[in-house]
Amino acid sequence: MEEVRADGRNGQQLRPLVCTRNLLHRAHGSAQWCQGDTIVLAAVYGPKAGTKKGENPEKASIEVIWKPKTGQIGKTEKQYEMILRRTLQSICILTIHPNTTTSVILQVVSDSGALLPCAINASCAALVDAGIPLKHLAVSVSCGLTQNGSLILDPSKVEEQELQAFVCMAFPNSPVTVLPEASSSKEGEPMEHGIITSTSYGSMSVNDYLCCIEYGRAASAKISEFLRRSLETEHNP
Amino acid sequence: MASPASYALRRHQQQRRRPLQDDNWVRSDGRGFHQCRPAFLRTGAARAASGSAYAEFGSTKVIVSVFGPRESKKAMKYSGIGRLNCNVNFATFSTATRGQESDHKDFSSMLHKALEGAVLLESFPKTTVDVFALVLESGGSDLPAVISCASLALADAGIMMYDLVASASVSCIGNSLIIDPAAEEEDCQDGSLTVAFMPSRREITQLTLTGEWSTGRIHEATELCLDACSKLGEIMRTCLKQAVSSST
Amino acid sequence: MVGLSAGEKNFIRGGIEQDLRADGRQRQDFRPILIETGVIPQANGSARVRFGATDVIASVKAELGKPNPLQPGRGKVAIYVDCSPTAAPAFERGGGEELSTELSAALQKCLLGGKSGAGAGIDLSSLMVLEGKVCWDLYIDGLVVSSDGNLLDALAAAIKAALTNTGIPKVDVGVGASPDEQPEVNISDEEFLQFDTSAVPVIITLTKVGREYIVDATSDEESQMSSAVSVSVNSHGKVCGLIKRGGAGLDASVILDMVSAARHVSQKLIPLLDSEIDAAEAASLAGQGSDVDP
Amino acid sequence: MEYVKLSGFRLDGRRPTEMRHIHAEVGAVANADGSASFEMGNTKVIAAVYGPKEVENKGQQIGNKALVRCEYSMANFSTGDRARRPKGDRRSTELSLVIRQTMEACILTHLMPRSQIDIYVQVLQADGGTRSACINAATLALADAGIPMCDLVTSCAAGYLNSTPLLDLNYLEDSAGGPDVTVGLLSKLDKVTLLQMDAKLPLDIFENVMQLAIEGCKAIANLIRQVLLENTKKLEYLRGT
Amino acid sequence: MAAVKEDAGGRGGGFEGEMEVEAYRRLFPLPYYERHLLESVRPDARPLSSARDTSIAVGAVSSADGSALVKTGETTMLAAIKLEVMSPSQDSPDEGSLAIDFHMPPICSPTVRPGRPAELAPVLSKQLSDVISRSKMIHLKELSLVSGKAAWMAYLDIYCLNADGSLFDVALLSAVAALAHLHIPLVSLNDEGRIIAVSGDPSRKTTREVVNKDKRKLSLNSVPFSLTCLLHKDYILADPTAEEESIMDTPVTVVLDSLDCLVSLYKPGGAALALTSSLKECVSLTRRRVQELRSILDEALQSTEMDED
Repeated sequence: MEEVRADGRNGQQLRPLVCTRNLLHRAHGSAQWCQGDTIVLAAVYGPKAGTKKGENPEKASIEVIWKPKTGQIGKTEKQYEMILRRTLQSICILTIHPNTTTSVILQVVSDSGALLPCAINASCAALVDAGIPLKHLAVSVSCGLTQNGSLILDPSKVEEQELQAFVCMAFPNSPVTVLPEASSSKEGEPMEHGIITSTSYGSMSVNDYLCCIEYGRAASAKISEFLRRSLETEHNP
Repeated sequence: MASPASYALRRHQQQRRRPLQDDNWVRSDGRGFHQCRPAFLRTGAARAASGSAYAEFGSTKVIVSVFGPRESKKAMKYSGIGRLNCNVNFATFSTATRGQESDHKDFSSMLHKALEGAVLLESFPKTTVDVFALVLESGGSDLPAVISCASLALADAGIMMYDLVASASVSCIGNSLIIDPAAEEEDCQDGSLTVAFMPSRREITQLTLTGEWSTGRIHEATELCLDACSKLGEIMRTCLKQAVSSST
Repeated sequence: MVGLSAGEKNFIRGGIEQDLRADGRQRQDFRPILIETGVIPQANGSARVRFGATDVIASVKAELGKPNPLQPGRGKVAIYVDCSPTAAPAFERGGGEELSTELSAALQKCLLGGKSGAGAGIDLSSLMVLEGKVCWDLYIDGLVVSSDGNLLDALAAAIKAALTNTGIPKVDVGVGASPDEQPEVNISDEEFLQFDTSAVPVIITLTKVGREYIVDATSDEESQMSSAVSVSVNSHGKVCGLIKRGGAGLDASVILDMVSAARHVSQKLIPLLDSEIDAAEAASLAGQGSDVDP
Repeated sequence: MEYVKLSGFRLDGRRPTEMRHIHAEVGAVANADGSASFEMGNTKVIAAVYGPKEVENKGQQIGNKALVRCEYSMANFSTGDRARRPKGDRRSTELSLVIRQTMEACILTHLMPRSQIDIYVQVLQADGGTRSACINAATLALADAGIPMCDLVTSCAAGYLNSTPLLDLNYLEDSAGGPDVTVGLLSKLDKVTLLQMDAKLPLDIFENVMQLAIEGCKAIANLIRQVLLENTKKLEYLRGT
Repeated sequence: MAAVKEDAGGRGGGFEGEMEVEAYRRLFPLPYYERHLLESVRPDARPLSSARDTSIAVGAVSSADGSALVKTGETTMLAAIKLEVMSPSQDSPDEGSLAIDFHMPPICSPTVRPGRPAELAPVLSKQLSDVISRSKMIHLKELSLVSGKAAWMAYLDIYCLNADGSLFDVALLSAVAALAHLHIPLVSLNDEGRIIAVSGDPSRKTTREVVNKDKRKLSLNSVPFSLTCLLHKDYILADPTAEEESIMDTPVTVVLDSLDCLVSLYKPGGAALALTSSLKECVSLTRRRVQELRSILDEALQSTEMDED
């Protein structure tokens, strides 16, 4: 399985991660997430009073606005907005600020693969930066199945085009908890193994998919460790 | 997604104008000049709505949903009587050529005018009843089909009306008046007359006419339409009765 | 819309019943009609028509285009109406859109005849330059500057006047071009073809208030209507289009009655409009002349 | 291209500091509270004023002064090439804003708290200088509506082509791409309320051009005053006093 | 069904117990559902793991080249394909093109109003075109007419006529059925290089050569079918209705093709986390559903073919 990829990584290696927070001064929280050459900037405004018509006023509402690097908003961007909104809704504690709206604005700075995972990570960091109450963090990673059947993590844009199938997933962070192990697990699977979000394209066998999830889970532990460290350091400058 | 420029096939030999001197030409579907296409009506086509109806007149197929009475849009000012909001859309595949469906912008306001005289707007003050129509297949006489179907949907939704509204149109081709024209007949018509009619009250709620007509011809065509509307009204009534008897 | 008190409403209804309307007119009287032609020099033809406080402008622009392949021998005409917010604050920010489409559709129905082109007020075959290749596209734009009821009739009159005022440049088609190529055309700067507008119908809207119907209703009167019927009549007394404009249902006999009333009114209105248009044309020609003089 | 001929005349036969023929009239729209039409050569605009009246959208109400709103629209036939223009494109939004700000500066808004004044300008024909024409028409319409103002604001444009400052550019001169200075002036107070220029111009020349535009504004102010005076006299006569 | 309701509503006691079932359902939707789930039944009397009845009618729109009307429970979708001719792109001179659009007209749901398109429509549109293109169900080469000159541009429009949950599943099924029903007209090339239709009448000799004699139907390989499940606590509800979707908000959509390959697994967020065990459960539910849908589709296609013969 071990093969060297175009950029010198092996199958389970991620691209270098950089997370910077609090870049924007007008926003209530902001973060920039770089994963290799993919850079996404997220800004959080709110919670502002009131929800849109049709939303449940007993809960906080989250609104996501996706700004592509160039051009107009199309169907892809709308889909990203929807996935992000639902993902963020699931990690926020919506009952704390009922009848408010929190806006998350994402600006794609550069796209070289794994755009959606990058955006999920960036917006999660920005939510922390804005002090929005969260149940847990969400860490996201992508995994691809190459034509010759091997799995690669965090494919770059060039690799993405060659893939047979492609999975993008988000997990809760690995908890550092004082509670006994049992409370957060279910049927022998710890809570952080649960998938918040998964999208996949291209045909593959179910087993391949489950392997992707395994790979992703392992990588997400690393990313969540990275995210935690970067959040801690910047909180005590 | 930039779709490349494409063109539609020309399917049927475009039916050019028929010899008009000859009054004995036969309609393409073999009907008599004063014979309507068979109508198929059914209520409750879309359960998500307060009321709905589906209508099929030959190859013309429309579906209408009625929502409300419900809260008016915020921008609307206070109104002591209810509002009737009509909207007609065409499916992209409804017409012979894709992209032709947009030349029916005024259908929404025509539908509104045909219905507003029949609906008791004062029975739902401050609120809006939305009537949304989608033409699935445009096979001629679309507007009359939409109007008749919409009034059926309103009845299905339990909106108070003075009477059902049945609608029919007549095309004038050469010297002949033909009722309930199909699409290709509409394409070569010299004039047309569309009537929306409340059969029990015997009142016309909407009447439009294009082309050059003498008063006598108008009279003749109107009679033809009214007759067709009365018959259609009967069919609509039976359809409603059936819906009620089958549900209980 | 102006809010009317119960007393005012009564006054308007009562006046109409007694054949003496609020402004002193009888039921079948028009307001004074003012016509000015050539108001938009950049257009091929234009006119401004005032019915009392109702004020509309129509302009005609002609552009060379390609005929519809299904009707190779004819030019194309498009009618658009725009409601300026100057006429009513309700028209701002696209608020007049609905009314605009309604008026445009009504004018198209009344002026352009049936789908086959029979009974059209504008002779489309006269717009043809070279069959199947080149034709004139007429863009008729209406603009409502001030609105005090009866917009449709005023717009139709303005379009008739603007068409009379229209000069279409004479076109020479270059010969010898192969059949598939678009031929070269030469548009003359000096020679213009005048339009024959004798067939262009007028529109008469009969507004039903109470049991009576009136012509040329003001917006106050329109607010009291139960329904209205717009009839387009040409100089031969033939009906070229009819639209019932909303409101309550009417008996078929009432509508036919209104049609004959409209035809009756048209016998007075058409000559009146024609003479007003001729006078306006003469005045605009004289105006042009005086500009050159000094 | 030669915009000023050797003989010193411009393309349309005017001298460099000559304005186009101006015609102004009060009362172009019968139903409005105040209205006016203003023509500068081939440029022709109508303005209508509605108000002061109750604020329609309560959220916009201002407690201590009047809310002034403005919408600029162009007729389909206003330019040489016929185009169906969408409502609220960038250019008309910008112009609406410029006109609104200019008029707001001269209306005594503090006299009419919690009320709203709508100004609508409609361009019938555009041949350069629509911005100025709209402001002039709006001023007349406001005066006709009897809205209290500190002064009449008038506007005029000037440009600089072929090393000559030119007053009141027409469309041809405007589209030459040279500098175009639009000035809005409160003539009695001698205060500039609007100044727009979109090109590079040496400072000393700019002053000359601006001065020219100001002179133009003053001339228009005189004319507008005359029109208003005549209109008032007419009204007085009609009242029979 | 009525008995179940009585039972569920009646056992609460106190304030809730005295309420009418319908009022209880509206005021406390979640407890109402949870009580049903305890009994392993849903308010519409379905067991948790079964989907609603599905019917397919192909050829519903005569003005289109291929069409299908699909109903699953109350959710109704109408898909139709119109073929137009285009010149293929430089990069792929012998490939046609398929453009998929999903519409939610205002008639389908009280939440959609004219002028304001539904939020969901573009998202589903994207999802459908992704799934259909990635599943390689269609060979775009089959849509070619004259290499480098002309190819079919297939416009597949799917209209939602009534939205009552599991929109993606029904939309995909209707798209697949419409593609299976697609009849490609006989065409030939005329002198001007344009494609023209050839009348199907064999008695009339055509002077021109028919370009696509043996390409009248698309050969569909690996047809994708999908099932949406809701995750709620430990329960998995297959084929949810709109009401269920609004109360329990964690959908998982599994798309499997006829070769049992996973084409897409789509879980956009949601309150519940999906554990591997529940994913496996969803996949096996989908497998069962795929068998059902395949036979329903085959039946529908066969019956129309018999009609046409």
